[in-house]
Amino acid sequence: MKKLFRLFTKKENSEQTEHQPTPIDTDLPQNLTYIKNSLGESTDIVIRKFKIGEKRTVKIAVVYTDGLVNESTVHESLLETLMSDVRQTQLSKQALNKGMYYTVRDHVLTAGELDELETLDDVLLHVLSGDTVLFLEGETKALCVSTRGWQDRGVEEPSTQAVVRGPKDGFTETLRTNTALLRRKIKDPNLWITTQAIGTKTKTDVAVVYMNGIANEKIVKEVHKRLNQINIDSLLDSGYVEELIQDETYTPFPTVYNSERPDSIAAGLLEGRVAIIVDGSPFVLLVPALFMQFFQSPEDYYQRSDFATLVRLIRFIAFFLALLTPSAYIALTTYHQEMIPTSLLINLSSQREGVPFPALVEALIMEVTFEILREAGVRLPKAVGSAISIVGALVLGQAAVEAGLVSSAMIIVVSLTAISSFVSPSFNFAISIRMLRFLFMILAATFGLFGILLGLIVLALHLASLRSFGVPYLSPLAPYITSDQKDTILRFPRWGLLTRQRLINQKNIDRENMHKPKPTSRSPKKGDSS
Amino acid sequence: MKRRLLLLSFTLLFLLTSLTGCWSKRELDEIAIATGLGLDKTENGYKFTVQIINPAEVAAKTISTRTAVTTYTSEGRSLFEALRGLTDKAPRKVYLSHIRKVVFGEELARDGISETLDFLTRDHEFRTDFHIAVAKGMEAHDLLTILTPMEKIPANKMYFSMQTSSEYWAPSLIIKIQQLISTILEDGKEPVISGVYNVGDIKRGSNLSNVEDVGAPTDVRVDSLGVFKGDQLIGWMDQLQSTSYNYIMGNVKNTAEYFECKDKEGSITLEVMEASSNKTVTIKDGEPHFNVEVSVEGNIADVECQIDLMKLDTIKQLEKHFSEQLSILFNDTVSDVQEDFKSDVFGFGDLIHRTKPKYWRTIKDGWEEQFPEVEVTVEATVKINRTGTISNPYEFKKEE
Amino acid sequence: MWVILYGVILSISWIQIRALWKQSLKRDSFFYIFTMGLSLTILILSQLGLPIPNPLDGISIVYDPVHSLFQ
Amino acid sequence: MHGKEEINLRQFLLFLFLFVIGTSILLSPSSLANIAKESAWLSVVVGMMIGVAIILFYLLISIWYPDHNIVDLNRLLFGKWVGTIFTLFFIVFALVSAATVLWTIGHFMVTQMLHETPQPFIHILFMFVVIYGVYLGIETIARTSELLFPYVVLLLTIVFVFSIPSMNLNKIKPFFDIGAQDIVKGAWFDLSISTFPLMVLFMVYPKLVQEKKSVGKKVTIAYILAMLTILAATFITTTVLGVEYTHHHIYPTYVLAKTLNIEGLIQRIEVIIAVSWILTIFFKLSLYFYAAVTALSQVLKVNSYRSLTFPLGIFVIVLSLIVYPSSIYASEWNQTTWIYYSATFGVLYPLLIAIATLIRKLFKRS
Repeated sequence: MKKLFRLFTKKENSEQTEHQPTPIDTDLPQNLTYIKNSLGESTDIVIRKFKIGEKRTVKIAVVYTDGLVNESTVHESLLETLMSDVRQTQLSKQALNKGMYYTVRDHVLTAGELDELETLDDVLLHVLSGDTVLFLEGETKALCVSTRGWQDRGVEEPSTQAVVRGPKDGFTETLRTNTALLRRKIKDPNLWITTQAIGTKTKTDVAVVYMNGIANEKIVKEVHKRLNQINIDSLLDSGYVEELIQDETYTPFPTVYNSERPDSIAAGLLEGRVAIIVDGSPFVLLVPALFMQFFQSPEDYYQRSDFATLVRLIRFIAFFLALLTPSAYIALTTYHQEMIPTSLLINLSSQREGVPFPALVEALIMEVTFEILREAGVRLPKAVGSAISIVGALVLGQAAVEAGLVSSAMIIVVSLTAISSFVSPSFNFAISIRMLRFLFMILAATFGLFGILLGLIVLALHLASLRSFGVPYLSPLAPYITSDQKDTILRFPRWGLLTRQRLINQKNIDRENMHKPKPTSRSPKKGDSS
Repeated sequence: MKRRLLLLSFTLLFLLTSLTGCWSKRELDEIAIATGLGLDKTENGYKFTVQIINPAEVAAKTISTRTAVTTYTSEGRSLFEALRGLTDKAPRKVYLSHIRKVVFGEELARDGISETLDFLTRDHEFRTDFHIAVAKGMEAHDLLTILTPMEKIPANKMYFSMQTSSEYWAPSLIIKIQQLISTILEDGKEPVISGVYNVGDIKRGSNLSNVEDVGAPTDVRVDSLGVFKGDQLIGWMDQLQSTSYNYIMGNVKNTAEYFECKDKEGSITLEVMEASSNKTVTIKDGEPHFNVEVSVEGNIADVECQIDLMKLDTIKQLEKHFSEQLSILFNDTVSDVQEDFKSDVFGFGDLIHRTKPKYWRTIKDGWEEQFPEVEVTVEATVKINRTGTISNPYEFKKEE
Repeated sequence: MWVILYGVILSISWIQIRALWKQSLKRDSFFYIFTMGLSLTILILSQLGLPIPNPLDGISIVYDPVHSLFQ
Repeated sequence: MHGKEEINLRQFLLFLFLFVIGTSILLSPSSLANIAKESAWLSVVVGMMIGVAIILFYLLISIWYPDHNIVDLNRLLFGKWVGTIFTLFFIVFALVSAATVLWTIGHFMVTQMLHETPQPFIHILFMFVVIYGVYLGIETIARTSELLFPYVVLLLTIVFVFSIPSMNLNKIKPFFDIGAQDIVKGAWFDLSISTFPLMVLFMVYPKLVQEKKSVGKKVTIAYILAMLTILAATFITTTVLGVEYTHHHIYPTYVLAKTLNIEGLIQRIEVIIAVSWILTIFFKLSLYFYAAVTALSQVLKVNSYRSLTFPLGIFVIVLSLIVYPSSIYASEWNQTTWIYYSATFGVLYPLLIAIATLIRKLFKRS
């Protein structure tokens, strides 16, 4: 980590020396030439020159990027106003006396967001972000009008983390849409959003969102600190940010949570977590992320609490199944046959008659085959993908058994593992289980259950050593916090969930303070007393 | 730095384990699962017989002409030597954790089994859940070669029939190794081991044709108990004695008890549902007196003589009659054991040890001689709970 | 097998010592090398089948009188 | 990156529990059945009563010196030279204990589960895990103990509960037949394995016990619960297996789990005992090792104890390979030397500290 930071600081220094901002020149053509040259005369840059004023004496140029701007805004509220409306209106002399620049700035432009720019580098940045920039002859400042408006995907149902019950909207690639989605859920002045641009080349907007007063200030500061330390040329997805700000690089476990679902992020914000939205990525990050969080789906809170608890338990079972089934099979069949009931052992051993590989190799073959199929299923076009993977699995599985390459019990083991690994509501968590599975298989093949157990101890030690933005990864299990158990493995009814997690926010613990509404009581006396 | 170091060390460790490990590994197709073990005495050591499963045959869905089990025999000066001697006969390493049945040949049992018990508990592959039996009047080797119908694995057949009969039939008894060893080790207690013997021709029994017959002419029976003194077999109890033994020891769970009708022709059979025994010892004039109370509860299962079951009086009479009959049987058994075997299989000495430790210390050394002379009274009480689904027996007219 | 183990031990030690050296913790690295050298020497000696004095025997000698006192 | 490491009282109590049941749960029943025969369980009860007094004594010392761990304490009370020698003795004690514990786990694995695997490699693998844990720090180990503790309890409960049907109280009759001398002997043996080494725990983390007012009560309860677990193990093994059979086995609790068979449903579950035992022993070994490493690093005045973890870990492996030539040597040594050796540190040394403290106070007054 330290080394990583050192790397960044070095870069920053070298960057600063070579960069000197160019001021805007009074000469309009020179400015335009500079812009043209800087952008290599790119064809999507539109430069429109014309003259305005009563006598058409003032030269003016409008620069914008085709495709990034909202054409109608540019035409209606910029070009039209400047070219025709200004002439028709009678402006007071006082206004005109100040100079054309101020007239345009204060009286003419009807756009909502207006900026003044002083350097050509800023101009370039704004033009490339979708703003429209106005140059006036003889001025050292340029006016920048926000005309951003491009084709985007629109709010759709998220493709990951699907739920049966619950909101179906998902984040999109546009930062503003995403913040708006959050604002729509939390209409509170304490929802604070700060934005900064990261990436020397991509200049990607990164927004840090948190609930002021609920989020732990230390964590907010830490997030800002880590974001400021990022110095990278490009930031194409929130995955970049995740990798750059996570506490621990060498761990298979995600210490940053990501979600496509505004409801899930909003819930996290209300718990006191900090969200990081990266422009261009529908996956919003949430920190601190704890181990238990990856077993929780937003749907848990929309279903009845007893059912949600059951489902969480099933996810736990699936976690262990996905992690340990192949290794336990290997350990039991090659080391601890005394633990298998006799009749089962006879069945297993009759299946293994004639299988040429040791159990480990057999398991590895099948697991790797499955991983290949899975990867192929993701990459193939949707129409063929599912068909090919199903056929591949069936044919390969069936044929492999019939050809005597693997035993049929192994097929069951592999399929059980595969299915279990998809139960986790979080995709990136499932990946870590899949990786660890292979290590456990090797351990099982060398030391049997002893190896598996030692592997589990190492895993537990590793998990216990992790922290996510200062919060121990395994909390509230270790360190154990009794009051937080209500929403960890169990999901208490909503009336039991009136406090926030201890370690994430230390100050503002109580969520709400109210009594459970009771059905109108039949005997008025009782009702009065409560 | 720290991270990278740990990462490296664990990669290397994995490398280490994967390159070098697998010492204790046994693939399933490299082991021969043994289910039965027979131990016999030979002139200069032991004969070691294992019954090995042929998994493909046991799990097979089609009928084949090969047997589901195979037996291998080897001889050696010690049991472990004999076991290792098997390796040049059996194609795979014999795996002993799934043994269901260990059978001692009668000759070996008479000579003493303690040396074999050491091997059976010292070797880590043996578990403790197998049944122990003595092949009555034959070699264990012969017994293990008999093929049985229904259950493809003969050792399993013995295991399961013993399991069921110990629950539903008084004479049989399950003995496990831990029980056996504790009994031999502890003072004032001698073990019994159930006997296994064959009916029908042994030669025929080892042929597949035996199980192709509906009646399976050769089969294995499990209903008798061998009496031990120390670790040596000294004799066999017959079926009645075995039953009484189990009653006195409180081993009976559920059985059938046959009684002659009093004053009338025919019989009544009692389905015993619960039986318990309570042993007490009193010391009079420095001599121990044992009193055993056996209480039996049951239902009437089968009435073959004409009595009026609907009268409370009849039931009471029956209870009294049964109690007397059983008491006589039990007392006879105890005195028979005292006379014939002189072996304290009932654990009377142990009873003194547990309840009167000080007195025990004084008689401990002479207990063996004292046992045949001690006074034992067994008292049985029978209680009838129900009379089955019909009340009085049908009065069918019998054609003379 | 043992060769691989030595390889693992030595490579881990190499990384750790280098790290300590870089942080200029000379005292640490000296004791590191010392204890590791000691451990490895004993390990190699015991591998070669040389009789290593068992510390427990030494402790036993000290406590034997105590034991006989209580007996 | 790592400041002063601290663990909370709950974690300390877990350590105490795991430390007490660590080796004893599998080893004690056998030796106790040998020493105290039918009254083995009584020995544990007696041991528990003495043990409560002993740990309260440890607690008292750590309340006297909340900011001093064993190295500081030695230096403070006995001066630089004598103190350092005492500390070195302590380090040797911790290292030897760690090595014997490691040997025990290796021997158990080799005799019961991995028959053909060379024992050194089991030591190496296990010790590498311990080194990793100690390297990550005591906080991490504490959190891990919180994570794994429920499993230890669950697994032990399963074995104990399912053994109840096969218990036969007659097997531990006659009660009180054995002389008081043998019961005390058994109690002493039990204490030497479970309680005296606890001194290590109290001496390394004296700070913890300051945390709350009811600390004495909590520590006592945790200790009694741990001893009750050992009592349960001893009681159940002797009542199920019988005294003779118990003492003829090296690991009777494992044999107990082997004999379990509930209607064919729950059977072949001895691995449960192995798992819970390996887990508890992992913590016991880690704590011994941590104590040794931190004490040594303090004596040598090195920058961080982490730099010594790996070489000292290798040293423990080497030591574990030579400490016990055989299991007979082990049980012999445990019964003739260890009981005095651990008592030296568990009883004599705390007494010495108490006396030194009193003398100091007297001097200060005058």
